[in-house]
This record gives sequence, C-alpha cells and structure tokens, in this order.
Amino acid sequence: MNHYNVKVDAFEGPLDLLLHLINKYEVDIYDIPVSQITDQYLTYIHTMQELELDIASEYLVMAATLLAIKSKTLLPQREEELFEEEHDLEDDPREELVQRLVEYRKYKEAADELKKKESSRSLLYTRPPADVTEYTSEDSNTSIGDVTLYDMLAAFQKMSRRVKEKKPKRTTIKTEEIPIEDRMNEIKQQLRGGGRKRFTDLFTEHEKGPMIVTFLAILELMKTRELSCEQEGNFGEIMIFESERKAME
Amino acid sequence: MTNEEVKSIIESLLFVVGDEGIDLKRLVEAISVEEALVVESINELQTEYADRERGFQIVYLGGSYQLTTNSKNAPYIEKMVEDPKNHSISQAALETLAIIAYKQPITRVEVEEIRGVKTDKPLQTLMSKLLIKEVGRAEKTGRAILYGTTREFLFHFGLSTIEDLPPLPDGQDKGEDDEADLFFEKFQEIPE
Amino acid sequence: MTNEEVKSIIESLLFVVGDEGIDLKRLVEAISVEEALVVESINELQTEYADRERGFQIVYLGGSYQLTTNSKNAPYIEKMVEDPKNHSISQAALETLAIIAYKQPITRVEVEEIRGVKTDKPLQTLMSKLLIKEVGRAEKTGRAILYGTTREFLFHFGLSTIEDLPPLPDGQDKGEDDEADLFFEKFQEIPE
Repeated sequence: MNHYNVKVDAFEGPLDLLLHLINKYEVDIYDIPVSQITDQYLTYIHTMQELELDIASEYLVMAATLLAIKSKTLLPQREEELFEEEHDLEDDPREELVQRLVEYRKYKEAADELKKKESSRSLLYTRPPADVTEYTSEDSNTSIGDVTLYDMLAAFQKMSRRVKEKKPKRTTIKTEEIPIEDRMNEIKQQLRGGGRKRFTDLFTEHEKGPMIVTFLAILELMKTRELSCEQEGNFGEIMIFESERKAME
Repeated sequence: MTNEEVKSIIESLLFVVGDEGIDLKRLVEAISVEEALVVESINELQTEYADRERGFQIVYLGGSYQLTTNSKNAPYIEKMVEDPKNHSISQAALETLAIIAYKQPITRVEVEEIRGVKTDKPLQTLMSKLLIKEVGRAEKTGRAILYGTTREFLFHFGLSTIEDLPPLPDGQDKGEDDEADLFFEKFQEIPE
Repeated sequence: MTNEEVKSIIESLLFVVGDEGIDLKRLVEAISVEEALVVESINELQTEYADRERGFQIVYLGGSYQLTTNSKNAPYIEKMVEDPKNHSISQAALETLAIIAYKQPITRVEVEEIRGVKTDKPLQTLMSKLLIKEVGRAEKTGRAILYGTTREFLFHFGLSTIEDLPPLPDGQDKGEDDEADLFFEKFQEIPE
C-alpha cells in the first residue's frame, strides 16, 4: 500500500484528483487515455477505502462517469461514423469531461496566482488610522449615511486585527524565560517553616507561561520530596506543604 | 548594514508601531545593530524631515520614539476628518457598534477592553444617532451602564431581529480548523 | 502652494488614514489644489521613496491610496510584531475565491459545478473573512444568493481594483498543438 502514497486530503475533489493523474502520467488532457486513467482513479478510490476513509460522493460519481466513458469508447464504432471525423470528434464521450477539467484547471491556476499575490502583499505592513479625535467634532446630527452591515463587520475585523498586532512578540518570549529554579525557590520560601498553602493559591498569575512554570516547579519539588501534598476526597482542595523529611532538617 | 538601510528599517518600524511608539531597546533588538548607530540614524532622520519639511516627524515621548505628522499640516488633517460628506460615521463608532451588537448588554469598560482604547466619544455618537441605548445596569462593577442596540439599529441594517446578524468575522484564523473540518466532513458525508 | 508643500501634506494625510486609505477625491478636497498636482505629487513621492529606499511606500489598493512599509523591511517588522496576516487561506477557499473573483456575481451551485465538490464550508470561511459577500439574488434558479468579492479582497491580495486581477489563465495554452495531435491520433486509432 505504501507505494500508492495516497494523500487524499491533498485533493480538492475528483477533478483535482484527475488532474493530478493526468500530470503524473504525463498524458494529454485533450486526449485522455480513458482506460488507463480510470484504472488509476479506481486504484486511488480503493486505497482510500483500504485506509478506511469515507469517500465523498463526488468521487464516486466521477468513478461512475469514468466507467461510463470507458465503456462507450470500447463499443465498436459504427461504420458511417468512421468517415465523419468532425462528427466523430464532437461525439467523443470524453468531450464534456475534458471541458470540465480544462475549466477547473484555469481556476486552480488562478488560485495559485492569488496565493502569490497574497504572499507578496503580506510583506507590506500598514498601520491603523491615527487617533483623530482631537480633530473631530463628530456632529450629532450628521446622518449615519449609507453604512452597511458589511462596513460594520469590516470595521470590527480591522479592529481585532489591530488589537492582535499590538501585542508585541517580546512578551511571549519573556514569559517563557522564567527559570523553573527561581519559581521553585519562591515556592519553598512561601512554605518554609511548616506553612500550608492551597494548590490553587500558588497560581498567582493567570498567564499560560507562568502557570506552566509554577506547575512544573511543584512537580519538581514533589519529585525531590521537598514538598508533599494532600487531598481529602475527590475534587477536594489540594494542600501543599513542606515534606516532613525536609521540615526536620 | 549601511546607515541608509538602518534609516529605512527605522522608518518602517516606527510606522508600524503607530501611536504606541517604540523604545530604543526594542529598536536595537529588532534591527540588531549597535545602539549608537540607531541613535545616530534617528537623529539624521529627524534632521532630514525637518530640513525638507516632510509630512512626518519623529518625536521622543514617554521613553519611546514615535512617528507623528508634522504639526504644520494639522489644518489639512482637520479638513479631511471634518468633511461630513465622506465621514458619515467614524470607524471607531462602527467598531464600537459591532461590539455592542454582538455582545450586548455590555458596559463601556468591557467595550474598551476589547478595543484597547477609550470609547467615550464613539458611544456618545452612537447614542446621539439612536443606534444604541442604555438597557440596564450591571449588577457587579458599580452598577455601570449596560448598552444595547435599538430598533433604529435593526431598521438601519435591514434586520428583522438581532438574531439575523451574520456570524461575527473573526479575523483571527480559524482557517486551519476549517480545513481539518472540511476534510472530515468531506469523508463523513457518505453513509457506508 | 508649492509642490513640496503638497507632498508634505499628502504624507501627513496618508499617515493619518492608515490602513483605511484615502481616495483621490478626498485628498484633493482636503488639500484644495488641482487634482493633477495631487497625482503628480503622489508620483513624485513614490519615486523618491523607491529611489532612496525609504521605509515607506505609497500603494493604491481597493480604490484608495495608502502608506505601507517597504516590503524589503518585512523581516525586521516580523521580528517585532505578531503577524496577524500569516494565517493564509486554505486551498479549498482559495479555489472558491478565484472562481468568484473571475465570475462574479455567481451562485454557490455554479461554483460547485466548476469545482466538482461541495463548497458550503469554503464559502462560509470566505464570508467570515469578509473576502466575499452577498451581492444580490439570481433572477432564475429560485433566487439563489449571488456572491462577489469585497474591498477587503482587494486589500488582502494587494489589488488596486478588480480589473487588476491577472488575466485568467486561458487553459488553452498548448491547446492548438494538442488539437492537431488529437486529430492525427484519432485518425490512426481507427481500426481498419
């Protein structure tokens, strides 16, 4: 099964899968060798089934279409058609599928172009509008104008982006930098001399970083048997205190 | 790195940080050059802007550098901002309105927490345009005023009820989740 | 007013409007000079910024001018601020968006015909990112919703107007040759 190397999630649908096969076997999109491609297509479908993935109905419909085309091409052609090439071309059972594939491929390529545009655009940074309240006197009798729901949502979206942008990256890095040793010492200090503290009270900060550090520090101190903890019953308050061995030192 | 390059980077960074400004330490860290070079470059930029009467100036306020407009141009900014034709309702008011519409009832302080800036003025505007109104008092937090949207609001945006509001755009990305969902949905759709 | 003064004012105004941008008409009104002078000054500023590799650049996006940073400096900015833009759009959503962009106004069913798969989810994603919106109802086909792109779409992809989209790949690229081949092959295939 390995050699199929199926990445189902990499396909955006049956047309995408077909295009993939056409590229992979370097066949001409305008003259698809239906037998070969149908077999390959079915192999993919079977592999998906072997992988126990449910297959979207569109993939099955396409499989049926391919089989129908295949069977048509296998039918012996009638005598008179042999001499009417043009007519023959128009009647090519593959025609409709080819058109769909070509059409789909256009937009797939256009999507790639958009992606390129997106990434070059992402190198340009802007800034939110400056605070102009000092210049304004927003007149109470101006009408709300032709502002639409879309304008309101766009304003909201810009704001959430702006709020996010304001968060300097530095803070994240800084919180990660609290050494566990320091936090261990702080906790030991708090419990020195037989004090008891509720587990939850040790979490003074509510940011993820410090909370994790505190938790790790407690675990570390319990591992080295410097702290013990007690809990009366399920969901009861966990109490943390210096272990007896430590207290006797 | 050349002096000109450093200047260019400083301009970009000052531009992006906006009204917040940026302190010398962060500038030095971001550019990774000698502090002296950064200081020198800022000075040069300041002189350049002043000599050539550019639209910007670099000010040092409360420990951070900040790019602002040249005060000489204030009358034009005023003119642009004031023009009622182009400015039926400010962006700030629209943001505020969106927050209230989706999170009502909500206090001013809560709105400010979301927007990250003061919001008295936009609230006033919205009240005066009858798009929002007081809908009660918060139990906790010193009985602060709670705001909500009005019938006028529904009317203006062509909504029959507040439930008709489209889902809130989230700006933050759900993109990846969506993709995963999409994948699963795609493959779950077919009953065996 | 001298050309230099106009340039200075334009810089200030662009700085103030930030990512809202400002269209030519409003710029002209705020400065009260000939439109030609404003256009000329913007061009000059653009050239100056480019020649001297300044930290700014003036772009024309979605019908308005705005100031952005020089893309060359992006690595330094990334180092300093959280980048809300780096959540890119899923492939499914991008394909859907491409179809809508080129064929708007278009219904969901029409999009699905081209893609060959269900498209509800990508449409939802695009709506929630405000890249597309409802632009009307189809006369025929049971008044199905018609979708089109938004101004946010232009911003997101750095397009001045919708006409700025690159031409749709014609898909016919090697078409003619192939047709000839097809013809020949057909001919040969025919059993005696």
